[in-house]
Parts: sequence; C-alpha cells; structure tokens
Amino acid sequence: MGTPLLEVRNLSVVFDTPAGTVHAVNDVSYMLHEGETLGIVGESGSGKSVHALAMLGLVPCPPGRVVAGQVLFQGRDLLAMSERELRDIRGSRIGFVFQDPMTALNPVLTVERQLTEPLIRHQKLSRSAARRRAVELLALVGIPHPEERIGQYLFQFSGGMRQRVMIAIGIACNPRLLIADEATTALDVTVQAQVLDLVRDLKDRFGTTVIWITHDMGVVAGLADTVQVMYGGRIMERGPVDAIFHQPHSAYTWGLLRSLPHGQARSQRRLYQIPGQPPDLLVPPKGDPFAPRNEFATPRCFDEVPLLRPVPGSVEGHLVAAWYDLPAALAARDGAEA
Amino acid sequence: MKHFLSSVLRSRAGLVGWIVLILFVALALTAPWLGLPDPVRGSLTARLLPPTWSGPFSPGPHPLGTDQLGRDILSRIIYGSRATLAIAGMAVILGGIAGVVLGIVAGYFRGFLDALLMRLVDIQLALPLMLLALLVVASFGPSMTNLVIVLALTSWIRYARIVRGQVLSVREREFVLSTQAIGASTARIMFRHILPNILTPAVVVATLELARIIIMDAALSFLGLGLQPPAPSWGRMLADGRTYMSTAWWVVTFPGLAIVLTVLSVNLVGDWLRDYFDPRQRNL
Amino acid sequence: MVRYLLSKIAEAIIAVWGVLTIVFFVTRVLGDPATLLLPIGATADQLDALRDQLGLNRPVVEQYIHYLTMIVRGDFGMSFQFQRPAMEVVLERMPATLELAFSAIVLGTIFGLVAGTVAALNRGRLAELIVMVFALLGQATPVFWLGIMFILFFSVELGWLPTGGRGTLAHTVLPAMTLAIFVCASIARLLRSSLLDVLREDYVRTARAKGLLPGTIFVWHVARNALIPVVTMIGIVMGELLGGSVVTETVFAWPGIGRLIIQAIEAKDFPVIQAGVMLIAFIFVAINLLIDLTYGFLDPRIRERR
Amino acid sequence: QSADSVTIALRVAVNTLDPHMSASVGSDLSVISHIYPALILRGPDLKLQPSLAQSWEMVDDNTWRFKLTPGATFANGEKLDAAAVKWNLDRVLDKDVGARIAGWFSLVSEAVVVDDLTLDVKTSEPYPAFADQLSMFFLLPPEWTKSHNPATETMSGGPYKVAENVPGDHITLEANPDYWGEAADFRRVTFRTIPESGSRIAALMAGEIDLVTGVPTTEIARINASGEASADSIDSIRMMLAKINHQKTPMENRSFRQALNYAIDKEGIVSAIFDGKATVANCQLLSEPYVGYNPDLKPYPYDPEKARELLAESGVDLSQEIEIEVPTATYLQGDEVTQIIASQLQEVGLKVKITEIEFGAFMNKQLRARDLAQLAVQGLAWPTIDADGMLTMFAPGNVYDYWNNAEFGAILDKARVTTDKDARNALYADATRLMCDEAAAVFLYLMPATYGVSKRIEWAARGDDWVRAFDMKPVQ
Amino acid sequence: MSAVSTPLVSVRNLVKQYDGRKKLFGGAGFSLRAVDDVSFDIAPGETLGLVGESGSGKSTTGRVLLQLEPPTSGEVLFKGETISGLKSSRMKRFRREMQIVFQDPYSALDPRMTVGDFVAEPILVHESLSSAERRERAAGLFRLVGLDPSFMSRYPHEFSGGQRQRINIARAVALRPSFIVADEPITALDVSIQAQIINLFQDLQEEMGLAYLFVAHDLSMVRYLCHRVAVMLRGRIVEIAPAEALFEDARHPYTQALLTAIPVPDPRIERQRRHRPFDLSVHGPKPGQELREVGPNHFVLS
Ligand SMILES: Nc1ncnc2c1ncn2[C@@H]1O[C@H](COP(=O)(O)OP(=O)(O)OP(=O)(O)O)[C@@H](O)[C@H]1O
Ligand SMILES: Nc1ncnc2c1ncn2[C@@H]1O[C@H](COP(=O)(O)OP(=O)(O)OP(=O)(O)O)[C@@H](O)[C@H]1O
Ligand SMILES: [Mg+2]
Ligand SMILES: [Mg+2]
Repeated sequence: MGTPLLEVRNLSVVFDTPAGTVHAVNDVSYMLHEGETLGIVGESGSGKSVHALAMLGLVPCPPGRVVAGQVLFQGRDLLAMSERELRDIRGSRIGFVFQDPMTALNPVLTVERQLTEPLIRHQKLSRSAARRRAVELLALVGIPHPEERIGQYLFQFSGGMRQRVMIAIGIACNPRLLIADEATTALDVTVQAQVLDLVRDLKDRFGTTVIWITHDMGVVAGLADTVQVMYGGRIMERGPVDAIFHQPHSAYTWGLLRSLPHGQARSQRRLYQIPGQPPDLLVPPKGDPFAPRNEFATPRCFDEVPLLRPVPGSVEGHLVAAWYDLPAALAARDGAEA
Repeated sequence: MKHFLSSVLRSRAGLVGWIVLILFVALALTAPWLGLPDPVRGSLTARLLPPTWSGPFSPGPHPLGTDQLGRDILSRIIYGSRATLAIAGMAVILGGIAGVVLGIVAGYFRGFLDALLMRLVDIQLALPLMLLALLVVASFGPSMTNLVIVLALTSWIRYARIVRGQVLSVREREFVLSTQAIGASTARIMFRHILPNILTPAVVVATLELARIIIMDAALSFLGLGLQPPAPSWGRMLADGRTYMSTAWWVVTFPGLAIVLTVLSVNLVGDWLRDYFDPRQRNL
Repeated sequence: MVRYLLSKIAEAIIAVWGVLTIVFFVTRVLGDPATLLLPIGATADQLDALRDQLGLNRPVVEQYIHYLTMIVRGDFGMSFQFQRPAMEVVLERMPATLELAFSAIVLGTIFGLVAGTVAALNRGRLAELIVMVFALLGQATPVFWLGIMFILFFSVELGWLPTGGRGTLAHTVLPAMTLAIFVCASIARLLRSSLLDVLREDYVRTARAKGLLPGTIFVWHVARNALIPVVTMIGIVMGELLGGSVVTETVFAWPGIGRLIIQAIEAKDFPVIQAGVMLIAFIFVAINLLIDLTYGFLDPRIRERR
Repeated sequence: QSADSVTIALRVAVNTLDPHMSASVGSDLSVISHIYPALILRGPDLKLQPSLAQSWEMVDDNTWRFKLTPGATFANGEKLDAAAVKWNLDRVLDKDVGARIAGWFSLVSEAVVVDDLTLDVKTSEPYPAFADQLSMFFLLPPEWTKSHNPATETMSGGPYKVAENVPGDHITLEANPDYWGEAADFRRVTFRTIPESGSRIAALMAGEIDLVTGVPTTEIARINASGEASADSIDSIRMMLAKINHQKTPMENRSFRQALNYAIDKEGIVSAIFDGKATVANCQLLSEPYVGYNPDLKPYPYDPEKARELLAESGVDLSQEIEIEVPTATYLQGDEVTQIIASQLQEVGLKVKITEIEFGAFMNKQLRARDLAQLAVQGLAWPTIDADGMLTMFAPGNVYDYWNNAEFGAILDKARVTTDKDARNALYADATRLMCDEAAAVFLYLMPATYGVSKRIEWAARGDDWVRAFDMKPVQ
Repeated sequence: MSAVSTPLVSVRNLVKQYDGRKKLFGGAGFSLRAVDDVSFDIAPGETLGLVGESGSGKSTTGRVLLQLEPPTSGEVLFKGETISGLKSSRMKRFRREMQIVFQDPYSALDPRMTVGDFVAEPILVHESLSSAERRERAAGLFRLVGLDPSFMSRYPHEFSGGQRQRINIARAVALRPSFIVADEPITALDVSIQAQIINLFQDLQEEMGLAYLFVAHDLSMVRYLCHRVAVMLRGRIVEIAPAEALFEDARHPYTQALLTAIPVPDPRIERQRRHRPFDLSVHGPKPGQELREVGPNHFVLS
C-alpha cells in the first residue's frame, strides 16, 4: 500500500453545551489507504458521526468546535483549508451518505435537482448533461425507470430507493472517498442487503475508498476490510476485519461480539451483557473510558489513557488501546473457573 | 429550579424581560401601599403639569407630570397596570383554558369533534377580530367582564390550533397507547398524560397572547370601547391623552412607554420560555 | 385536485356562513337603529313605525331565515342609513381596504423577509440584535400612537405627506407604513426562527456536504422550506389587515371597509355590518384558499396529497 | 389649494344625499344645503333668512303662506315653483317613501298651490316653529327624482353641484353655473371626512383643510400659537346637562336633586376644561337664542356645604351607588367633564360610578329600553332653536321624558296653542322656573362650538351644527 | 409446544383495514389491509416471534390483538374468551393480563411524569392501594428489572435508552400479566444494551410464566428468543413454524430471502453469503392462498 488517501491526526472535537463541554471526539488518529473499506463500529454517542463530520468542517459551530488535529486528505490538511477550498472537495472528491434519507434530503426539491446540483457545481456540466448523468447514476444504483423517476420527489420513493438516491448523490462526482454514516440503519434487512451489494459493486468497479459507520457488526463483517471500534470518543481497537472478529484484543470489542446471539438456537444460556453504563462525556474519565465497565481493567486503566499500539503477535495493522492483555486475562479467568 | 435560574441568567434578553415584568407585577400588587397620590381624583388646578424633578434623584410631587384632569400620571400608570395586567391576564387565562380544552378534545378524539373545531377555527379566523371585539363591546357594553370575554374570544383559537397540533403528535407517542393498554380512562389519558405534555407550548402562546392582548386593549380604548373611567388603564390613558399629544407630551409618552416596555418584556420572556422548554418549537 | 378544491370551497362556505350567523345574532343585541335614524324628538309611534318598516319587530329567528333566503338570492338588504343596497355600499369601500392591506402586506413582507434573513444569517451579531429590537418594538407599539406620531412628524412637521384621506400614492404611504411596521415585525421574527430551524435540518448539512455554494444552499434548500410558516402567517395577517386596520383607517381618515363597519356599528346599520363582515370573511377565505394552493409550490408533498 | 376653493373637515362621512332621508345637520344636511334649495335658511346669526321663499307669514292659526322667488330653476331646467315645493312636502309625508324627517311635518295637513309663486300650507294645529323647521328642509326636482336615486345622485338647484363623490373619503362640489340665486364666493368646496380629532387638527395645521369644528379647547391656544391657523369658540345651542332618571331611587327626592346641582362646580368646569370658553347654564335647558329663553333664572351656585346639608336633609341613604352614564366620544370633552362631575359628587359624600357607553347603545337605553342610569350626561339642542321642541322632551308621555311632571306638561300644552308671543313667553318662563326649582335635571353649561380655520378664509362662526361654504369668505 | 391445551391467546382470521379519510364529497380515498386474515395461537409461557418487512402489519397485529384498535373483522380470544369488540369497561379485566412494550423507549415514556408514577400507574388504575403501598410495589418492580428504586422520582430524560426500556418493562409487568406484546423492544437500542434487555425478557418469562408476542427485525435475536416464528408479508402470515424448523428449513421464498439477507457478524460466513432476491409480484401473497401444513406445526402460505 502506498501513501494513505486519508490520514487523521489527533482529532479532538468538543461541544459547548449549557451543561458543560462535551468531549465528543478525543485524540483520534488513523490512516486510510486507497481502495480500503473501513468499518467503524461502537457505542452510540462514541463520536463516530462527529469525527466524520469534523473532517469536512460540517460540525455545527456553535456549539461544536474542532479543538485539535489534522486531517490530511491526499496530503493536504482539510482542517487548515478555507471554507472555499473545502467546498471544492466536498461532494466531488469526498462523498457523504447520511443515515435517514428522509431528513437528509430536501423533501421539497425534485430528485433531479438534488442529484444534478453537485454535478453542475463540481463538474461544470450543463443542465442537460447533468441530467443525463443523473439518469445514469440512478440506473447505476438500481432504480428502475430512472428517466421517469428523476422528476419525482422523495416522498414518492420507498425507503430503499431513497437511500439509493442518497448514495447516488454521494458518488455523483466519482469521489475518491465515500463516507456513509449509518446508511442502512433505517432500512429493512432485505433492502439493506441490496444496498450493501450495490456498495460492494461500486467499490469493485471504481476502487472507491469507503468509510462505513454502523452499529451492525454483521454489516461490518460483510463489507469492511478494516474495522475500527470506537468508545467514549476514542478508538479502542482497529484492525483487519478477521482479526477484530476472531481475535479481539479490546475488552469492549470482545464484549460487543459476545453479546450477539451468533445464530444460536433458543437456549437457557443467557446472553453475555456488558455491565454498566456508557461514559458521561461531560466528565471524561481520566484513564481508559471503558475501564469502569471492564472486568479485566487494571488500576492503570483508571489512571492513564492507553495509546493505540500494535497488538503483539497479531497481523499487521491490528492495533489496540489497552493496558491489559485480553487473551491472557481470558485465559487466566477460564483457568480459574475450570 | 436551579437550572431555570441559571438559564435565565445566561440569556440576557430573557433576564431583562423577567426583571421588567416582575417589576410591573410587583408594583401593581403593592400599589395601595406605595403612598401614591389618588389615581382617580385630580385637581382641576393641576391640569397638564409637566414632569417635575428638582434634581436627578429627587422627583417632585408629579415625577411624570399630570394629565388633563390633574391626576398624577405615575400613580395612574402604576394603578393602571393593575387593570391592564388583570384584563390581559384574565383574558389570556380564559382564552387559554378554552383553547387548550378544545384543542385537546379535538386532537384526541379527532373525527367529528375535530372537524367541528376546525370549522369553528375557520369561522373565527375569517371573522375580523377587531370588528368582533367592537361588535361585542358595543352590544354588551364595555364592562371589565365583557372586555375580558371579548379578548379571550379573539385569543382561544391560537391555543386551540397549536394545542391540537401538539396533541395530534403527542397522542401518537407510544406512552399514550401504553396507557390505553393498562386500561386507564380517557380522562386520565387526556389530563394526566396529554395535558402536561402540551402545556409548554400553551404557556409560550400565552405569553405571546398577553403581549397581543395588551396592544389590542389599547386599540379598543382608542376606539372608545376600553375600560370604564375613572379607573385607569394604560390603553385608556394613551387613548384619552392623544388629544394632548402635541401640547403635553408626557400624557401619552409614559403610558405608551409602559405598554411598550411590558409588551417587550412579555415577548422576551416568551421567547426565552420557548427556547428554554423546547428550542425546536420556534414557529408557534 | 378538483375534489380537493370542492371540499375546500365547501369549508369556505361553511366558514362564511358561520361568520354571517354570528354577526347576525350579535348585531341583534346591538340596540335599536330606529332611535338613531330618526331626528331628535321623534315620538314613540314614529320610532315603532320605522322599526316595522325595517323589519325589526319580527322574531329574530324569522329575521334570520328571511335574511338567509335573501342572501341566497344575492340580496344583502338595504342599508338603514344609506338607503342603498348594503353590499353596494360595502363594495364601494373595498378597493380602499384592499389597496391599504396589499400595500401593507407587500411593504411589510419585503422588509420583513430582508430583516428576518439578515437576523438569521447574523446569528449572535449586532445586526441580529438591531433587527430583533426593532421587530419587538414594532410589535409592542400601539398602532394608533405610531400613526399619530407619523402624522405629526411627516405631515405637520415636515409637510412631506398628506395627513390622511385616499387619493394619490402619497396618501397611501403613511397608513401603509404604519400597518407595514407591524407586519414586518411579525414576519421578521417568524422568518428568523424558521430559518434557524431549517438551517439545523439534516438536508442543509447534506447540501453543504455536496460542496454547494452558500447562495445556492440558501436559495434552494433553506429559503423555500423556511417560507412555509411565513406564508401561513401572511394569510392570517391578511385577515387581520382586512378587518383589523380599523384603527389605522380611523387615524388616517382612510375610507376603508373597517371604518365603514365601525360607522355602521355606531349607527346600528345591521345590513351594512353584515354585508361588510361577510365580504371580509369571504375575501379572507378566498385569499387563504389561494395560499393553500401556493403551499403546493413550496411543498410538493402537499400538492401530492390532493 | 387654489384661491377659489375651500376644504372643510367633517367628523362623519356623508351617508345619503337625499335631503329627506337624513336629519344629521353636521354632515348630510350641511352638504345637501349646498346642492339643493330651501325655502328658508338660517344665517350664522341664527336668524332666519329668505331663500327660495322671499317672504312667509301665518295667514291664520293653521295656515302658513309662502311667496317664492320668481325664475328659480334646477340645473336641468325644472321649475322651482309652488308645485315643486308642494311635491316635496307630499313626498316627505308619503308613508311609502318613509322619509326619515317626516316627523318634523307631522302637523302639516296639506299644501295648497295658490299660484306659481304662492304656496299655502295648512296645519292641523298651530305650528309656530314651522318656518324654523323649514330651514332644514331641502327641495328635490320632482321630475328628475322619479327616474333617479337621490340617495346617490344629485341634480343641483342650489349654489353648488357635485363634482366628485368618493364615499367615506370626500365629496367635492363646484359652483352651479345655473344657480338662480347669488353666486357663492368659492368655486370649489371639498368636504373631507376625518374621524379622528387629532388628525383633523393635524390636517388643519398642515394646511390641507380650511375649517374644522369640534376642536378640543386645549388645542385652541396651540393652533393660534402655531401661526398656521386660528381657532376660537362661541356658544353653541347645545345644552349640556346631567339628565336625571326620576324613576330610580333616590332621584325622586327633590332635595337630593338640588344637592346635586349645588355640588357641581359649573364655573370650575368651564374655566378648567374649556378655558373659560363655555357658558354656564342659567338653570334651564334654553340659552339666549332660543325662543322662550328665561333671562331671570340664575344657576345654582357651587356650594358643597349646602349640598351636604341638603343631602343630609333628604334622608337618602348615601351609601348607595349613583351611576352616571355618558355616551363615548359624543360631546366635546364629555368624558372629562363626567369624570370631574363624578369626583365632585364624591367630594360631597356620594358613591359614584361612571359608565361610558357607546352613543347608539345610549340612545337605545334612553328611548327603547327606557332604562337610563340615575344620571346621564348629555347635550340637548333643538335644531329649530325653539323652546317647545326642547322642553317637550321633558313633558309626560314623550319618549325622552323621565320626569313625568304633569304640571310641566300642562304648561307646555297651553303654550303650544298660544299664538300670542308674550303670553307664550310667559308660559315658557313658568315652565323653565318649575324645572329649575324642581331641579329636574342637573344643568351644566352650553357646549362651546369650537373651530379652527386656516388663514386663507374668514368664517362666520355659528352656534348650531351647520358647516357651509357660503358662510365663508376668502381673506383678501 | 403445540397448542394442545387451550391456548392463552388465539387470533382467528383477524383483518384490519385502514380507510383513507373520507373527504366531504364522497370518494373512498385509499383503503389498505394492514392485517389480512391472520390467525395464530400462543400457548401460556410461549414466545411467538413475528418478523417481516417494514409495514407488513406486525405492529398493527399487536395493537389489534390488545384491542387498542378495533379489528375490521375476525376474533381474538384470551383464555378461551372472546375479547374483540368488548366495551372498555368489560375489557378492563383483561387489561391486567395483557401488556405491551414498545420499540422506542423514548416515546414510550411520558416525559412529564416521574418514572415512579409511570410504573405505578397500572396499579393505580386497577387496584385501590394507599400511595405508600403503591410506591412499595413500584419499588419492587424497579428492583425486578434491575433498577435502583431511588430513581423513581426522576424524569425519563435523565435515563439512557436501556434504562428507559427497563422502566417500560417494569410498567408492563406491574400487574403480573400473563401475556406481553413486545413490539420491536430492542431495535432502537445499542448492541451492548440489547443483550441486557433480552436477558431481562427471558428472566421475566421464567419467573412469571409470561407469554410473548415478540416483534423484531433482528432475526438472530428472534431465533435466540422465540419458540415459534411467524413471517408476515403485506398483512398476511406467509409462514409460521417452530423456530428451528423455520431457520433450518424455510419454505416460503420470502422467508428464504429474509434469512439470506441477515448479515452475520462473522466475516468468514459473510464472504460466502449471497442473498436471495425476492420478487414480490411473483411470490407475494395472493387472494385465495391458505396456510398449509408442511411439517409438524410448520405452515406455509400457498
Ligand atoms: N450538536 C451537538 N451538541 C452537543 N453535543 C453533541 C452534538 N452533536 C453530537 N454531540 C455529542 O457528541 C457525542 C458524539 O456524537 P456522535 O453523533 O458522533 O455519536 P455516534 O457515535 O455517531 O452515535 P450514534 O451511533 O448514536 O450515531 C455524543 O455524546 C453527542 O451527545
Ligand atoms: N392508523 C393508521 N392509519 C392508516 N394506515 C396505517 C395506520 N397504522 C398503520 N397503517 C399502515 O398499515 C401498514 C402496517 O403498519 P404496521 O405499523 O403494522 O407495520 P409494521 O410491520 O409494524 O412495520 P414496522 O416494521 O415499520 O414497524 C402500513 O402500511 C402502515 O402504513
Ligand atoms: Mg451517529
Ligand atoms: Mg411496527
């Protein structure tokens, strides 16, 4: 792999709220290579959306503030750019797909209008050329009769088709990077499956780099090359998808995976549940944010923030932020039980 | 409460509004004990005296001057605040209760009752409020009760529409269904669950209505259909004093200022309340 | 669409009928026109004869039914004081009222839109403060006070504009301005908050994520959605202006319908009160029907629902 | 404004141009008087002047004879002769027409055309005030009226004809070139309706209008000081009084009524509220211009002590509330006066409540419901300036009466059929004295007729409500 | 778990049709059969899973079953007694026995009522207890669902999603019902919380012998929790079978499509999985089709 397409360095975002300062994203750093698909999972409120928005200067300000960090995209720092320069990148080289197409797309404009906007803006297409391209895009994302559909409004589309329109907008200008924030959460499983197929197909055809933010471990398992697990505004673990799913080294990842039913049949065995509550980001913990819920936490976990470091003995690119050694701790526990 | 206070303090506009409003209400409540000159009986020899101040901090006998009948304007403004605030307050409460109850009933039962209410609202909207007020006051006389009723009449629909809309959305919330599921009575659902949930927008509407009604009361006074003299009310003072606008500016300026200040502060408080309760409900 | 229109029209007719009924019965409590129509010193017999002639001695319900049947035939009765068909008297005054209402709406809307936009786009800056203070003051100032001040300043002091009456454009300026200030203030406040709401919407974020220019975002994604509540309000304000500019019409001696109705209330001229209020109600309902239809342009979802 | 035009402000709009359908002197009839001829007009000095009738006399107790001006015509050529006058009288009396002023002529039994220029009018009873009444009676062209609606259309027979009529806003008249009488000074006259008093004065100060009436007295000095216009006031024929409802307790009590008269400082009101520009009533409803005025009566002096004594004497329970009604915005500064009256009555120990009531409702209460409050502040004027009309409103059986004094009624009945002037005046003197002694009302003051005129014109101010361009002259 | 003994709940040919609002001038508007001829039984202590695409009528089935909305036709029996069409006064007796838990823990709590009062409300409605006794009962319920009774005086906004769902469940079990409709009770919750709630459901079932109608999207949870599963499509049940039978041997094309569409949280499996598309126009439910038994207790619409 050559130079990274995207490099996030020490990104921190806070929100100034009446109740105090919310530390939404804390010191997040990672790299993303061309053609790679990154799945980001994690607790609700763990900063997944905010960090993605922050990269493109889309965090509402006020109350949001990017307090530190760099986001190098193709070698240039997005955070240092002027709004004008950023505008040229948004929608053209980086596409965004948001969760709920009903709120994220304008209900009173035609699909054509919303789909041609970025084409006219970035590719300087004429209205008719943009329209032709838009029809192609709709066909590409699998909307039947795109010629007729393009003049319609969103409320005339079903949920799955709306999300396809959203994706069509995201990929309209052939972006190098596509960021999808919970793009299928609102969809039915069958429709979700179709959308996921579509994304895989796009990746294959255009080599697009994708950041896919979701709660659904299953989706990540099927789509991502690399998985990043976030908790309390921090990256807890990051690595190739197989490594994360089969040799998790963060207690949070491990808990998350264990609490899933894994296709098991009805049994008297209870599901594993992570004890405790997610952290209050108003008072960020001094140490590892997951420590209070972590049965393997060491005293150090409570005092000092663990840095993301390679997992010894694991595959390349598998990083974890933990002061404890999960496999060892597990082995010790099982041993004790046995 | 602590949150309430700190939120008031943080919003400067809201703070100003609260202070002015509380000041006026306090003055109105304590008027008889402030040692003011009689607001009703004046002296014919003291007509239209300009404000007297013997120094910046030592007001004379009539700090805001006297009116066309030689009555002390300061005293009339303070006593007038009682009538004005009482009328407006009562109209707001009366209209509020009517509007909220109708809105809840219509929104909750929908169907026929709702259609009926919507037609009533249509009728009320198409009926010019000012003319309705004039007609009613002219027909039934300008007593305080009639004024309150007429102002309330012009006001209920604003509550009813908003409350109805809110109820329509609240009744879709699942806790309403779950209360039905436990077998609770309709009355219980409407008053224990729905009412508290629509009260905030209603309170916000009430503040806006209070402001509107004070202005409307002044307009009725202007048209000669305001509160009975000699009891002072701001609208009445302003309306009666307009003849002297160019000869004795103080006769209209101070009651006018009182109206503007009150309406302003009520509006500020209303805006603040709305932001405090629900920043997303801006379009009431 | 046709069905939608029909049902809207039916609703409108019900509204106008309701207004008519209310006004009819309230006016019957208003008092005795005969005492005002006859000169001082009229005898009891003369008064009674006139009441008979005006049909006021019949039971109220009978009068009401008679009135409704007349209306169906397009007859709104004879004005007591003008001795002419009441609707004719009212229609004569309509242009003045419409002129004033529309000038005020147009002026108020234009300035209100500009002011509201400026305030919303300058959140937290001085410009917002200034606009909001003016808007609040505009709503807090009694109209007649403002009107008299305008006359004293612009007409008497400066001699620029006539003190009242209707005629040239110059005559319209002051009354329209007086009303427009209130309209402008309301619209500015509403638009500001509506804009702030829309600016927070997800689709605006999407528009930014598409890299659109701020102008495009504002015009296409923000303004249109933010205008929907403003349009509703314009409809309601229009209603208030049609009948509610009584005070302004009085101050500026504007020969409008509000003034006419006041005069008719004073003179207990029932047919004119009824015809006048009914006409206002009718125009209001018609305008709101139009506004209902314009929603369709702003919001296709509504268009589709019909 | 050009030199030969004049603009007059009216408080209320002109409703109808049909002279027989309105009795409103201050608006409709004033404008109509420019357009249609009358047999007799009343000059600014309140004396009758010949107009179409060159002379008139009572031929016998029940017959009036009028000699008409020869050669008078309407603008359409219709002749203004005895037949035309008769036709007009007949029209008013015709039940089908329903003329609003029919009541004025209820004593007229028939009009007889003696010849083209002579008309006899027979009355069922002696009708001494007939000539005065005719000063408010304007004539329509008979032929033209048959095919036109006089409520909105006009055919001039007077000094002016209608040039433009914008209902509710203004009506513009221009000189009638075919007028048979003396041409007026101004070629154009505009009557503008300005309901709001402040706006009327502003318009005067801004030079938009030449005459306003009903200027609040406090504004007089300001107008004069401004140098833009001048303002003044004269006595009107409208007597302000607090009418007593004798039917309600404790108003049947004479001492109580007298106490009320003593308790009110009429001089004080006049000087404080009206800047001394009003005249205190001489304990009667009439003032000097009225036929039958009693010069011997003097007002009850302001004597609160006496009032308290009388109240004590009356044995009335003073804790009961005395209600004072006053119609809103009807009389010059009437609400202010009422408030002063109220506070002066409180001064002598009464409990008083003011009710302001819209004029129509007030009239309804007075005439239809017959339920006035104990006191009702109002102004009375009889347009023919005649004692009979004014006093009859207090005679038993009259809709206006709340006194029900048989003796008073008997005197009036006698006076009405007495044709001898002195004998009549003696009877009226008795009647007014009775009213004064009985304190049948609380007599207040003559309402001042205030006005403001521009520097361009001279106006012969008058005490009744007529506003006419032909009472004006341009300033040289 | 077959329905040999009397079922706790029986649903017989249930139909719920929504008619579009009638305009003043006639015109039927639209009319939609949200639930179309649905029949099933639930035995005491049994969990029946209900799955299907969005809008297929799952929630409507639950609501009509609980008589929160009147059915258009068909019958609901509870312990052998017909409850459909009962007046609310007669229905009250059954309300104690049947409760509902909703998807959205935010909208299911009254934001203006303390959670203690909210949980105690069913007791207030059905039993005349002193307020102290009521509080005691409510405190017991809080403990039952694993919450500290000291939270009782707080308002919903002070709680996280998982806690709110516990509060909802506490309210639902307040009267010790024998049947609960759980309408997507975990869909809105975070993965790490879902397990907690599922465990709670299971614990309560063990303790109280509850029967559930469990509506869900997440098929792996359904498989984990339910004894039998019904699949709905366009208002109809297209397949109903014991859980294992359904997951191992799905017969209806829609069920098959559904099963292959579930992403499995295992990259190795995911890489092999190909989901089977489903064509509604071909395999959608058609009038006249009926449920046929294809295996023990395994019915498919055909
Ligand atoms: N406008 C805002 N004001 C205040 N706090 C905010 C705002 N937006 C986000 N936050 C806070 O930032 C934190 C991170 O939010 P974010 O939306 O990134 O979470 P997430 O991981 O995307 O969660 P989810 O899975 O629920 O979407 C949260 O604690 C949230 O409360
Ligand atoms: N009150 C109602 N009026 C009209 N239609 C309704 C109503 N409630 C539900 N529907 C319609 O009935 C159908 C079934 O709705 P229902 O909510 O039962 O589906 P669901 O299977 O629960 O879907 P989801 O998985 O999205 O919750 C839908 O098409 C819905 O639009
Ligand atoms: Mg998110
Ligand atoms: Mg559902």
